[in-house]
Amino acid sequence: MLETLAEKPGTAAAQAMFSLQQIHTYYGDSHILHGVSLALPQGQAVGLLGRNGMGKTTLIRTLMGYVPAREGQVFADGKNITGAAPEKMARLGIGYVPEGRGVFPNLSVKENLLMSARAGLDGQKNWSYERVLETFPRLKERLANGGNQLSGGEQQMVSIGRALMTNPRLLILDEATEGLAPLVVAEIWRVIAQIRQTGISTLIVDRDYKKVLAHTDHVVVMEKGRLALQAESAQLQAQPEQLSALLGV
Amino acid sequence: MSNSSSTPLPNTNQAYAQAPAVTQQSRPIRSKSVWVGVVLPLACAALLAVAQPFWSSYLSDLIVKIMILSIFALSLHILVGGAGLVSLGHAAYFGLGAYAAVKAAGPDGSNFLVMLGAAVGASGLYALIVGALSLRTKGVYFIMVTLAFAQLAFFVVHDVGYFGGSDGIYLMQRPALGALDMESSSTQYYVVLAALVLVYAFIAMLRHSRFGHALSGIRVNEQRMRAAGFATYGYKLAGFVIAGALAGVAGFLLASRDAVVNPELLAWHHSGEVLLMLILGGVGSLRGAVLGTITFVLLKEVLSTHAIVGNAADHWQLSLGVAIIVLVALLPKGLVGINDKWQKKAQAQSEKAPAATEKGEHHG
Amino acid sequence: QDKIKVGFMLPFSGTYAALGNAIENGFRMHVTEQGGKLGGREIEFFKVDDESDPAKATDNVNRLIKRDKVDVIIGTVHSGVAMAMAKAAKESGTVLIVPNAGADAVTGPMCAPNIFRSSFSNWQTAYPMGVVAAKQEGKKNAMTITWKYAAGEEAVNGFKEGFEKNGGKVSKQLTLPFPNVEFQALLTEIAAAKPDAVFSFFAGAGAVKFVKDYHASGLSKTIPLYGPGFLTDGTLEAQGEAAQNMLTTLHYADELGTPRDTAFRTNYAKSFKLQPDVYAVQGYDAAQMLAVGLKAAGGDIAKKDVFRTALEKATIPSPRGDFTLSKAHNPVQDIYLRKVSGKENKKIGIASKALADPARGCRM
Amino acid sequence: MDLATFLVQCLNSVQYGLLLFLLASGLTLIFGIMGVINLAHGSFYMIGAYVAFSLAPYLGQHFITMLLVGVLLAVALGYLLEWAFFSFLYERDHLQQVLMTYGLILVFEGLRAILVGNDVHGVEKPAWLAGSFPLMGMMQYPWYNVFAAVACLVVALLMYYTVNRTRLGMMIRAGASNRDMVRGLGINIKRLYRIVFAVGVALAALAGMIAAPMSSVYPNMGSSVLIICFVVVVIGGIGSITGALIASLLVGFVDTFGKVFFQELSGMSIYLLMAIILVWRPEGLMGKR
Amino acid sequence: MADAHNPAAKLSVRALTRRFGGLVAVSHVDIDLHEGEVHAVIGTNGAGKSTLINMLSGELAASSGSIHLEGRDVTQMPQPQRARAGVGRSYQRTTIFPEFTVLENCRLTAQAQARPRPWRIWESAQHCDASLQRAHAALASAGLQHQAQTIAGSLSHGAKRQLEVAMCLATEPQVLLLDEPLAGMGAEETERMLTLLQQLKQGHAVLLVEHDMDAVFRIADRITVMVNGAVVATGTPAQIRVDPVVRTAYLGEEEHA
Ligand SMILES: Nc1ncnc2c1ncn2[C@@H]1O[C@H](COP(=O)(O)OP(=O)(O)OP(=O)(O)O)[C@@H](O)[C@H]1O
Ligand SMILES: Nc1ncnc2c1ncn2[C@@H]1O[C@H](COP(=O)(O)OP(=O)(O)OP(=O)(O)O)[C@@H](O)[C@H]1O
Ligand SMILES: [Mg+2]
Ligand SMILES: [Mg+2]
Repeated sequence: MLETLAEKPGTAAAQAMFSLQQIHTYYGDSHILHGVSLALPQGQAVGLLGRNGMGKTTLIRTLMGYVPAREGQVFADGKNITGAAPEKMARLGIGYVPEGRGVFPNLSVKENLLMSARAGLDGQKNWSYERVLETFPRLKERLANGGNQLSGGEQQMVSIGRALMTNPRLLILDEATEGLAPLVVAEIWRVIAQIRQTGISTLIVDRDYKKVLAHTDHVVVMEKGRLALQAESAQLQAQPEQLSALLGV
Repeated sequence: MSNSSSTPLPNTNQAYAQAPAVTQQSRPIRSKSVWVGVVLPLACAALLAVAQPFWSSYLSDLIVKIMILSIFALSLHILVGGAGLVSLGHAAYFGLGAYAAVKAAGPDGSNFLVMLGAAVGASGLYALIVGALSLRTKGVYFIMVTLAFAQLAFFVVHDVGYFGGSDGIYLMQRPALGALDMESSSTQYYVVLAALVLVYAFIAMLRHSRFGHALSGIRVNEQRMRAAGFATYGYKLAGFVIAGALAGVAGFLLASRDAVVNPELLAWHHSGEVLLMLILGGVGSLRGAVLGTITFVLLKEVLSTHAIVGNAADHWQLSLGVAIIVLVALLPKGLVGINDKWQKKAQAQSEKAPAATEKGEHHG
Repeated sequence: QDKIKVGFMLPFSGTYAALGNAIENGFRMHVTEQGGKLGGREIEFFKVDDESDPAKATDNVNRLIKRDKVDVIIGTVHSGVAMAMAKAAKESGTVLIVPNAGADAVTGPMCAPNIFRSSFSNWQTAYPMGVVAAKQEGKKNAMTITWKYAAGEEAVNGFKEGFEKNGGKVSKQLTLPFPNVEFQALLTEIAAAKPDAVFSFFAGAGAVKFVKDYHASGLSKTIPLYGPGFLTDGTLEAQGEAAQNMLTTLHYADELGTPRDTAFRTNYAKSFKLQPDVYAVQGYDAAQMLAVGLKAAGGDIAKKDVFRTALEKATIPSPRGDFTLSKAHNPVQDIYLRKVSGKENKKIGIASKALADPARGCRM
Repeated sequence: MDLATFLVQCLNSVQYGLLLFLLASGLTLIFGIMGVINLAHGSFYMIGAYVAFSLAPYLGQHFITMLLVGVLLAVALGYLLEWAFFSFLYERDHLQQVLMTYGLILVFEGLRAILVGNDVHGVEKPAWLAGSFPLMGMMQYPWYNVFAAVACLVVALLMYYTVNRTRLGMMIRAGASNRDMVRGLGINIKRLYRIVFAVGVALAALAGMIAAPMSSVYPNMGSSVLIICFVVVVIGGIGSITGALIASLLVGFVDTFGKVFFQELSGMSIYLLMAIILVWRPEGLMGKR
Repeated sequence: MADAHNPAAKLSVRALTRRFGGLVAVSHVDIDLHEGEVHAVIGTNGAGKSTLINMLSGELAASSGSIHLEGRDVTQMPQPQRARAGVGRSYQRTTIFPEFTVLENCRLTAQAQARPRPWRIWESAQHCDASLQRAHAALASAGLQHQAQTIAGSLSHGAKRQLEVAMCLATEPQVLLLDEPLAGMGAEETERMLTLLQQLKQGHAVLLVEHDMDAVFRIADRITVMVNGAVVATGTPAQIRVDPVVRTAYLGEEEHA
């Protein structure tokens, strides 16, 4: 079961939509990621768990091309695209909801959403402006507010909506439920489930590990920049002891 | 909450900055080693003092000019490097200091202290007024308000008859205090050197004090400072007035060296020039301010001297421009950045080869 | 024997750069004509770009005095800079010949035994225009317009003195801040007030724009525009149609027709591939003055008194016509009345014969 | 002042104000929206004027063609400049841009002196715009000034539409606040900004070309324009095109009437205006609070 | 609701209202914060919780209504002064000094309260014992002591959130206004923070805005629920848990009962 996720190039991993091979990432002199490999296959939901500061965000930023990997490769559809810039990665079909939202303060809600609108790689336009607003009705009342005139939760919705507007095939959610009211969180998990059903892959980082397990096919747990555990979500749901040790719950 | 993003300068409000926070511009508060912070500047000053008799009168003059401009740049550093307040009107305080000094001088026998007092008082007072009003604004708006008030001062000095109009006024007699007579160029040299040392020491002390740290805090994140209980307006205003008054000191020194003042001293491009010196040196440290001043003045001096660069001197603007562009391209942190880079390299080397610890002592 | 060191302190960059070049060319041409020697001594040149910035004037002039140790300084165009130079020259005793800057004070309160001028005083070029406007042209009611700075005010006052002494009346004096070139508002004021004549003092690009705007507004059809020659000197190519038939006064004109001037003009055009202008003449004459002094002192410029008395007694054979120096060392010269015709300022008469500046405030 | 004069002065104010907007429009893009502190803006204006002067002998009578050619040249220049001198500066302290643009000013001035010399030049107005119409007694008003004002309005409208109404404009503004996020959404911010910068340069150059026949072409002509452009952009509120337009008109009025009524101290009028407005509204007239 | 301020409360708020243009972000809110109590404010996104905290801490002016701190009217008091009078806050969006070390972040906020006055410019800040002690204590409480010398900007998101709270603690406030302190924290840190809050409530009044319902129901002594700017319910956790309005408007039909 572990092999499905971290394999040698040429095998299943290379066929995966996106995959990372033996990644080493540094911030300046500090070595953050130590040889991480991860495959994100088409149509699969992957959860990324780990305590604070273990390198989850760094892994995502490496995949997105924000931080260069000093060693290792990145593949998309079997092609080596190591060193691709973030805009390239996004164009390859990644919708990115960063930690801390990254809403544009000087753009209105409407503009925040519209600016990224784009058809997906295969030309599909499942997510339109209207559909995003239907998904987050709260935003309808705030369309003219600037990004800096929103409550924290509203910003989170904008951020997710904006990523969906790019019609991605992989949605990366880095702590997307942070600061959201329970009802909204439930709604977001519902949306995630919905997204998952439409065949969009997801990579989810969230502190609510139970929800992550419930909404993913696989789970990867990080510890100090290494993959400490990879397993099928269903299995871990049944036997959470392994997780408890790694997450400190 | 203000919108930090649409005001490109300076980056005070961190509320929306979640991108990698540690960038090249980060300036952690850290204590420099005693060597770099105290011994080196003092050694330089001592060297300058001892060497004076050997300078030609031209060199001595050039050094005096650099020292005066250094004081000027250091005073601006309190604002730019300290509190993150970029002022584009600092020449106004410099010029007002010079004018006040000349106006306070008697026709015969000008008292050093009276003139100095007038300079500090006038520029400090104007800084108080301008600061009180302009500190309501932030970022580029602050830059422009300070510019506006500087231009007001410029036009008053330029257009009001009392100040002698566009051609300026003369100082009939350079200031003196007992045996200390600024008519003598070596006295000038030592007085200016002493002033530089004092100002440098004062600002260094200020930076390390709680007041200085509070200013740094305001530079990085004023919102948080207020939430913690700092009346930031008062801190900034105090910084502004101190900076203005010290610029007045520089102005006084200039007036007593040149014995002539004119409105051009207050012109905005001089405010711009001193800011450039600061940026060139690197706004992170006091050494940067002095280093930037020296480099800027010397670059221009060298590039416009026929004896050195031949006929290229006719196009000194071009070569100076190219030099500046090259420096910007190569030195992301200004001139002090080189020093830091060397230190890091030296550190890395000494770590790799622990035997060669002796070599670690590289300083720019 | 060493070479005589001549330092040019002129604007080689910025708005007045063309003037600086013309002055240098004129000076060098005379030296070349004399076989590279003046008063039997070879000449070595030094150059400093004064940037037309009075605030840097003291430093710039000290580069020549202290660094290059020049014997003579030739400079400059900008009055404020010239004033600071005069101060430095007075203190160091270096001979200064001013080849343009017309500030009345240079040969007024600032006059000194070692300071000479080969050009004019602002008063001198404007006063005759007032006389002509009142007497010859029969104007009764005039308005003046100029930048609010010393040179402009001096010129306007000169005009007013000449105009009112001869029965005219200056009804209103308009000014606008230097170097603002938005004239429309003031032109409207002129149109509303309907004077008989307008006298204006602008130079360079400002002169071009003013003359053009004045013409475009249709005022030139009914209200003649007068000015000192700078309004149309070196700018006719740019002013084109707008300047035609304007009357100005100056100590020089294109095509004076004298053999001396013709020779000068041909030689200049040949040497520099440029048409000479009044600035070139002033540079040329600065060299002539230096030659006269040096010759009398036997090539020894240290003989200041000999140098000075020789100049005070001399008649300089200038392309503009002979001139002598007044007690205050300003040229006593004919001021021509000129009319623009095509691309030339044609002399149509003499507005004032052997006019001397009143040298108010000079004690020497 | 009688009513007729007053009205003419108002016309003068509006005309000057609109010209100012044309001058400031490029700066509104580069500085106001992209957030690059561009001291070299005045140099681009100067380059435009010199381009007009150089092209005039060949295209003088095809004025519009001349403007087009000039704008294209300026876009190319801007594109190159951004690539060579600015692309690596965005990640750095904003103050470094100040230093860089200052260096560029010096270089442009130096090159200008070498290439075209230091003389003052004039550029002829195109024949079809050379006339004028009568106004108030003996005064006339040149058609060319009207043309310049109209050109300004067109530019203002186009810019307003592009920046505030199109997706391109949204991307540009988003890029000013968070470059990384924009990239993460699949937008090539480098190319986008290169183009915006080029357009900003072209606008400045266009202003220079249009202004050339009205004023003249001379060394350092950019430096006096620079400050006033900054004043306009800042009074209006950074990033707001409407604000810049209002500010231009306001400055036009204050400058015009300042010269008429307060001659003695009219130099400080616009700075006084700026000081008052910013002390009253610290984020400019149309700035976001 | 009563109009009079509760004199027993540390911080007492009556009819507090804030408008943004046409929007009433906070509408006639009454709240009393008592020493020894953790008072949670929960509510939908955009309900006005942060706006409430902004008004209480003085960052935003109230449109109307009044705030009393220990019986004193502080409605008009500027933020810094209010902070020195004992109102401390943390931010929902991390608001730290990213360029400084973690220790320096805390030392700096502690310095605001420390006595000998700042104009004694000959004294070094880095050796200011009073503020250093507070800073170290705050770091220890927040569990950041191991990272004291790290540059704050290079902390992970969760650690930044810890620092956010530590900086508030370093000012030793009487009234703590915590805006989602648990957001972004891992399970372990959450646990530590809850323990810390338990300790802190002795001698402090704590206002806690939080979306983590498990935590809120575990630790809160009193809960206020806001929806669209208005308070819809106030009561003990037990009361709130079963309040039908709250369940539909905020909690949802999940298993919080
Ligand atoms: N810009 C940076 N410079 C230096 N170090 C950094 C930087 N950003 C993060 N780090 C360090 O890298 C490590 C991993 O950080 P990362 O943000 O990837 O953790 P995380 O797993 O996402 O944690 P969290 O759950 O708190 O978000 C941490 O130790 C952090 O201190
Ligand atoms: N500066 C502002 N201008 C206009 N509206 C604003 C401003 N700040 C906040 N708002 C609006 O006021 C409302 C309350 O915002 P607030 O931040 O207080 O919500 P909150 O309860 O903290 O929500 P969350 O739980 O999502 O953080 C929101 O609808 C928000 O859009
Ligand atoms: Mg993270
Ligand atoms: Mg909130």
